[in-house]
Amino acid sequence: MAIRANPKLIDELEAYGAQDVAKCYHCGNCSATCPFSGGDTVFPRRAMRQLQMGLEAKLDSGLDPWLCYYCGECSDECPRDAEPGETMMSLRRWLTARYDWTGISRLFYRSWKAELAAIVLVALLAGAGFLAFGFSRGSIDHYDGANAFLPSASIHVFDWILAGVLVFFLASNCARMWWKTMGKDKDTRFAIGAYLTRIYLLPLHFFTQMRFAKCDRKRPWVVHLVLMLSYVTMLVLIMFFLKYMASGPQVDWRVHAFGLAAAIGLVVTTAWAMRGRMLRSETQYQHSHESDWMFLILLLIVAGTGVLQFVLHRSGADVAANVAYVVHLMGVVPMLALEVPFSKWSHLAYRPLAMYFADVRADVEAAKAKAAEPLGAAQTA
Amino acid sequence: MTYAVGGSMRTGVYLCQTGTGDLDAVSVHGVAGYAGNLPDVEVVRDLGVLPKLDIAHLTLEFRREDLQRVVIAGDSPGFFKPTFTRALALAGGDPKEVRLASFRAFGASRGIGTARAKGVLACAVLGVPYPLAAVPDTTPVHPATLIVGGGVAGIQAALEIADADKQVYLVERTGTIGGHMAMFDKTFPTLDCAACILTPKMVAVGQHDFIDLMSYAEIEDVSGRPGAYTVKVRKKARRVDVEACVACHACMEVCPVHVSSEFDNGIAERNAVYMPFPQAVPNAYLVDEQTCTYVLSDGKKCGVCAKKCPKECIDLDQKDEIVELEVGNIVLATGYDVYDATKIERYGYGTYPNVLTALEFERLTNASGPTGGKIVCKSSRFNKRKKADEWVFDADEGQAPRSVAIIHCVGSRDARHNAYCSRVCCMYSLKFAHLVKEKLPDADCYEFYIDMRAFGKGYEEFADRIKAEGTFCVRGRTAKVFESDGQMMIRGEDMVKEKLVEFPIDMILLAIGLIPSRGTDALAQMLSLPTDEGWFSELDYNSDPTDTERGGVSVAGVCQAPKDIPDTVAQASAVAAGVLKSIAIGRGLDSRADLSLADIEARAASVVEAREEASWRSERTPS
Amino acid sequence: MTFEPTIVGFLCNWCSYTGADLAGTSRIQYAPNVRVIRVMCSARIDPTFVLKALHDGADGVLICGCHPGDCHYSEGNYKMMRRYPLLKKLLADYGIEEDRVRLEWVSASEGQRFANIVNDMTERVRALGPSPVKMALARDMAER
Amino acid sequence: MDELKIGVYICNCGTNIAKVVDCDAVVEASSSLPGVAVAQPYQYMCSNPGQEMIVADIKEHGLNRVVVAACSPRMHEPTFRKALQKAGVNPYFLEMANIREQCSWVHHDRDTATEKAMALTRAAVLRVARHEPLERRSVDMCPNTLVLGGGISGMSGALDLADAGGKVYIVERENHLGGNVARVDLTAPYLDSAHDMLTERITRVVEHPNIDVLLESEVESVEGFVGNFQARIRSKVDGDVSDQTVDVGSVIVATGYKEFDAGRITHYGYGKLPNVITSFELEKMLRGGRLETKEGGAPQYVAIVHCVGSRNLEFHTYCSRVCCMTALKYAHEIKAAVPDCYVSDIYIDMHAFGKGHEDFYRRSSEVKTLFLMYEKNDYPVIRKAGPKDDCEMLIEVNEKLSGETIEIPADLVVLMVGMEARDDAEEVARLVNISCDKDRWFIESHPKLDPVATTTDGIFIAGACQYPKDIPDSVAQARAAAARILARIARGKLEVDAVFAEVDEDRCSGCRICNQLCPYAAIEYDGEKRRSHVISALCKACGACVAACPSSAITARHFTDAQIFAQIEGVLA
Repeated sequence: MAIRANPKLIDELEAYGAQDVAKCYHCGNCSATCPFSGGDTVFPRRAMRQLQMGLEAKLDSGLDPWLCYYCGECSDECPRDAEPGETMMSLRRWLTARYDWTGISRLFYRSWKAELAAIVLVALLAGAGFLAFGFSRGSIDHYDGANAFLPSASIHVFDWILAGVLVFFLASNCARMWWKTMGKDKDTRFAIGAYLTRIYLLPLHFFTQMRFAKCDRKRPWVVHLVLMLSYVTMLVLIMFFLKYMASGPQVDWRVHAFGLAAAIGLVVTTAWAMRGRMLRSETQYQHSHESDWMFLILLLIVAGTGVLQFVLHRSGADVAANVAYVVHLMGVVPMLALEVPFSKWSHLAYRPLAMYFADVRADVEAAKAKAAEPLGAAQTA
Repeated sequence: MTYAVGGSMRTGVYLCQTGTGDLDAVSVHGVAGYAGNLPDVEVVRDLGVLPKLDIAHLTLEFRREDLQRVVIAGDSPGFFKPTFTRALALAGGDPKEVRLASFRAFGASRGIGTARAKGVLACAVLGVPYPLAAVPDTTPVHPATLIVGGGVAGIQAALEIADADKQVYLVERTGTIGGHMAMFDKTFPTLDCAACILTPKMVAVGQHDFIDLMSYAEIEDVSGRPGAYTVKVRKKARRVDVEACVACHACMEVCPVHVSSEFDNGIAERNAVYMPFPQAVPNAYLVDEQTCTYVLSDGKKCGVCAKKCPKECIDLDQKDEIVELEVGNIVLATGYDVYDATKIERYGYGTYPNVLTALEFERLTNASGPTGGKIVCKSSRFNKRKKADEWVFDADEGQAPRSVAIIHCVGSRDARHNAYCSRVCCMYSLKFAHLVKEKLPDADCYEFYIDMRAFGKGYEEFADRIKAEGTFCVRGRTAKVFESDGQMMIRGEDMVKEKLVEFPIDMILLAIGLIPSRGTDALAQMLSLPTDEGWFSELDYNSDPTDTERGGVSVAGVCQAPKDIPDTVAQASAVAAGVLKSIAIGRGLDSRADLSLADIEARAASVVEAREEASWRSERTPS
Repeated sequence: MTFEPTIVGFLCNWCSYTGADLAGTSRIQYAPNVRVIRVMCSARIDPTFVLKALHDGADGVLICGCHPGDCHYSEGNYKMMRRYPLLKKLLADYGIEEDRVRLEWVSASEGQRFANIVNDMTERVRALGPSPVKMALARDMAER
Repeated sequence: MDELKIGVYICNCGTNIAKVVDCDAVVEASSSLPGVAVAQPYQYMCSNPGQEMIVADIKEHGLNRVVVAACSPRMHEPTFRKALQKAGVNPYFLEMANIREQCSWVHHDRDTATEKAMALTRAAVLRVARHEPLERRSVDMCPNTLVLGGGISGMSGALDLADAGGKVYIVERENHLGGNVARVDLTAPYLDSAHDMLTERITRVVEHPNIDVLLESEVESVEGFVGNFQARIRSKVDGDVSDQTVDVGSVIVATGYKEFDAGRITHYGYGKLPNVITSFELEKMLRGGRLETKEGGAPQYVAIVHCVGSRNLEFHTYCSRVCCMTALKYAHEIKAAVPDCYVSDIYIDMHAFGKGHEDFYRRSSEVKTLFLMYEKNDYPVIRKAGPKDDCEMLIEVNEKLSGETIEIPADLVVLMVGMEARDDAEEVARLVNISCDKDRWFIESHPKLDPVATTTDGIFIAGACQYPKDIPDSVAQARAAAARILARIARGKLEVDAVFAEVDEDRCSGCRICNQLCPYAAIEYDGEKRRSHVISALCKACGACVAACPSSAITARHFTDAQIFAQIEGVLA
């Protein structure tokens, strides 16, 4: 059955950053350069081709874009400057929008103004909320203690509520992702067993990003890994050990050791990435979608204010510390409520999932092929 | 076609640039200003680079201004024409009255840019084709002709002209004529041996009464004007008397120096005193001053060859001499060099011994090559002189490759190397595949290609035949050559099978692209000729593919753009037409660059007058 | 050891001889039994050439010219065409088998065709065995 | 006549001959033949040293006959004749044995091939013994030229010749000059105006004092021989017929091509589906500024199909060379005319090989042309779209670069029709005595050595009548033909072959059979003497008369009975 091509899709993808895909004339350099492609996975050219021809269904159910970490080698080798790396990046954005049932991420990716507006709005609301909450029951002069302005206990509760919201959206989108990429596949059925045997891959990919390590270029992997680990560490600290962090006066190094390390990790890597994007120092930094900037700036603000409020608090300037804290939260809230489920950050969930799915699929299809073999032999005989 | 006879046409001039090429060559602003003062021009708009044109808006404007003729002016205005044609048609005008003023087409390059552009625009506004107006005056022509380059193009042009009993000076940089074609084994698609086709022509040149063959010589300087050029030629010291030498090899046998042979593209060695190849014309030895011990030591060492020569025709102290030639026409046939494969690391040329360039393989497979045409892999051997191991071709020791891969478009069709297509590689790659299959029937042969450009007479059929012979044509130019435990591996994508292929390979041939030969720029400077992508620019892409901006200077063969042998030969003969024509009437055209804007305006005007007198002509021209 | 016939081929210069050359440039392999003699046009081929060839020991004679209508001399091949049946009749009277003498049209672009014709003819003549003329002459020799 | 001294030279041709034929054995065998004084092998006889060797031997051993066993005489006979001449021996004392094209290249069994080579060489030796010295005659070269076809090639050739002072007659069947280019608006890859280029050419041609343009005219016949042709031209200018005969020294055939009839490919539905059009129809639309479907709206989807009638088994195996670039041109033009239109380009291989072509290809990708690759002979299929589709038609392609079977929407389908030899190609070929290949393109005398000349001296071919070509290549070829003619005009005289027939009047019975036979009316009957005689200048040496003469009074110089008998003995001995 012939698949209907949609010449218009390529225009739609432009908004997501795929500016040069039309230039590709399919020499195959990119696939042959990429360490991930091999055997039947022709990568990234196949995705490029599907995009050129607008094979929406294929792209929609495909995992390829997630399997790329954007080391940039393909783009460097491309004889026509068709930017395969950036195209994969754009496809990831597009897929994120497709997975998201609310339509928010579609909106964000297509209009940075909307995204910015939403972030500012949520930030202001959060700010106002926390100020109101603080003044209603505490004093701005106290960072912690009995009448702390923002007592960690309450913030902790709030964090969990926020996390609940976040998980709800992210999980529902992940479910949609599963349905598109695995669930609705009629030709291949995936038994629970198949999923279970490979389940260990999920955390493995998540924490080690071992696949990225396979790229010939190591630096992007290191930066990405440090950033991700610091981020996760920080998340864990906030979700589980918040009270040990805020409470003073003595420093509880069991947590703060991690806290500081993570903070430094975040600030340094974010700064590095921003510098890179400003100077276009590396291939993967050549093209920056607005959402990339939004992500970095927000991250920098959050990390920065996080450190700041800690320093101020420890140096006894509680008022300033509280102000910094409020600003910090004004960053945290939109970050967790908007960025993580609907924008760039969602990839921390999609990518490991995709790799996990890909491996499950590989297993099942391999098994299928094996099963088919004797039959095939019989036919030829 | 209909022209405005008498009555004026309300004309609009729209300046649109595509932004390709050199934007600073023409001051668009200046041209716009000039356009305003041209007759009948009512509207002048500078729409800038790659404007987003709105047809509806244009239509309205055409209506409002009631324009009957629209002139699009720019570097390549044709790219916007359909938009304007549609708009003018919608506005109820005559779509034929959309005219182009193409700055690029008529050579508005740096320096003369703006003035030229104005002239082109003036003609377009008057509805006069620029070449019809911009006809330079004629000047007396000296009957002798200089041809630079002794490849097949130079040889063909020389013979065409000399066969009309007109004096030709053929200047060749190397020790023999024949150029690259002489190195080839077979020629596609007929597979007749290059030597069989070329050697008779070379012999004819060598014997011709009207051809003064100056081999091992270079152009030093060109002065004078079209029709009367004075050319300084440096006759490099050959150090062997061409007339006396009988090519007896005696000198070569005693020469202690061994260097890699240019003619064999480095896969074989020659001595410091050598003959490029057995059928060389002139069939005489020469001494390579770069490597000759005697020359390098200022006569202190060696010099045995001179003593050994039975005819005593070697003079190792011979000095270069400068000769001056008076010529009327100059034909450039300087040909090409090949792209430097080491610039593309991923193919491992220079790293892996059995990655060869096309020219190296031509010599390897050639009956007169180092292995007598036997296709073998390089084998390692200890070089006593260099005291080091080296990889060499050895007909006896060398293993026959079990598999050969040919990689297309090496250095061509690539933004990082040469953006252009080198035109000949697809076909010679197919030829290689045939030669491999013919000599090693059991060897696997792969072609990694992007587009199989088999466009000439009998080429498509040739391509089919090669596929039928069992060569695997893999759609997808490969990306990587590497080594895994001692075995060379190739990795590429087979798009039709939709899979990555990675397999061991014994020999890899790089279908290397063509680049302008060394010294092309210098020559262009000397003659103040424009070039594009390094190749000499022809006067008019379509209607004048062999003449140039400079009167009396024409281009033949690959130095104008990559070409295969049939096209080169045809073009070389075409050049002769221009030359013979000018000699026949004793006058030739001056340089177009010498025409002032005023001249062009005047000539364009007179063309219009002539046309109005003779409007009967219109029915003879297409409508 | 199988009998290897010797066949004399008369080829016109413009089509058939060029066609035979094309077979060469295209490296099309065929039986080595035909010895080609070039004439300007098939019209030049005098029946006596054929008789002479048979008399001198040819086991077969192949005549090739341009396809009807393609003749470089506009109609030379038609002349051969008209001459041929008479020649065949004469040969038949001499008791020379049908397949020993053959007229074919081969154009300048038909290298493959030429090769096929040569192979086919060689096969047939081989099947026929040595030419009766040759045998007869041999016998005469023996008797004397 | 002093005693025979034959020199026999066996060429190895590198290994071309030596690898199959035991050249030394051939030398051995031939050295014992009657009259052979020298027999030698050599690497490349055609090379300078090879020829020098012959010259030296002639001087040294006083050779008076030479046999060269090497490649086909069609390749090097002139070369070696020159060598003999150089050594002061009549060039017709040469005979070549074709042991490459007709031996080493077509056999691989060394023994039989060697045996055959020996036989052929022997035949040559016996033949050359009976050669006679012949003198080439030189005839006047008429400076006028006849050009068949008033297209870009014809006009370009004509202008060079006319500028040089020669008279040129351009015979054009249509009522205007310009040929197929006149149907084109812009030229790839720079989108320059074809119209302006043509106007320039036409104006110069029409205004040229040395050019006679004969519109609505056809050449009825071309008599005579190189340097001295008489062409009868019939003009039918609006109804009234007028004949004239012109004397010309050379003829340039530049009759061009005709477009492939798209109707022949049934499954493209040309002629049935209203919005399937040919490239030339699109060209018209674009020129008129009206790019519309038959329904009158601007198309949203346009599909361009390459290689229509080219590169397939069914119609033409060859590539039409210009269609790819023209298709890219259309992609640009359509985008410019209808900016929000989606163009897909369905191709096999993108032949963007010329100057500026690849860059043009890149640009058309940049304007988002969707390129789809299909396999040769696996045609895309065009069908009417369903009611709920947003397009007129759907094209099904087995797309190679994705491995998928794709359906492309299209409101307008443009068929890139290939080039085809004109219907009257064979007629024209017969008119001027040249030959056509399997596709009815005119055959050049050699694709590399001599791409403009033909097998008939004085007749040249230029442009797309030889094989599909773009404008620059056509112009180059036309000027190349002009060059060849100019060289001859400059010389004023030219040599014609010494090979022709002669009547021995003593033996001629005056039966006049030969008179009717000669296709060139070269044999005249002398009523008084009641004898026939040959006008050597008109004789093209076919030998028809020789074979037909009942009293064998006619001899074909260089193809005498004696010589051919000798050859027969040679191959059979």
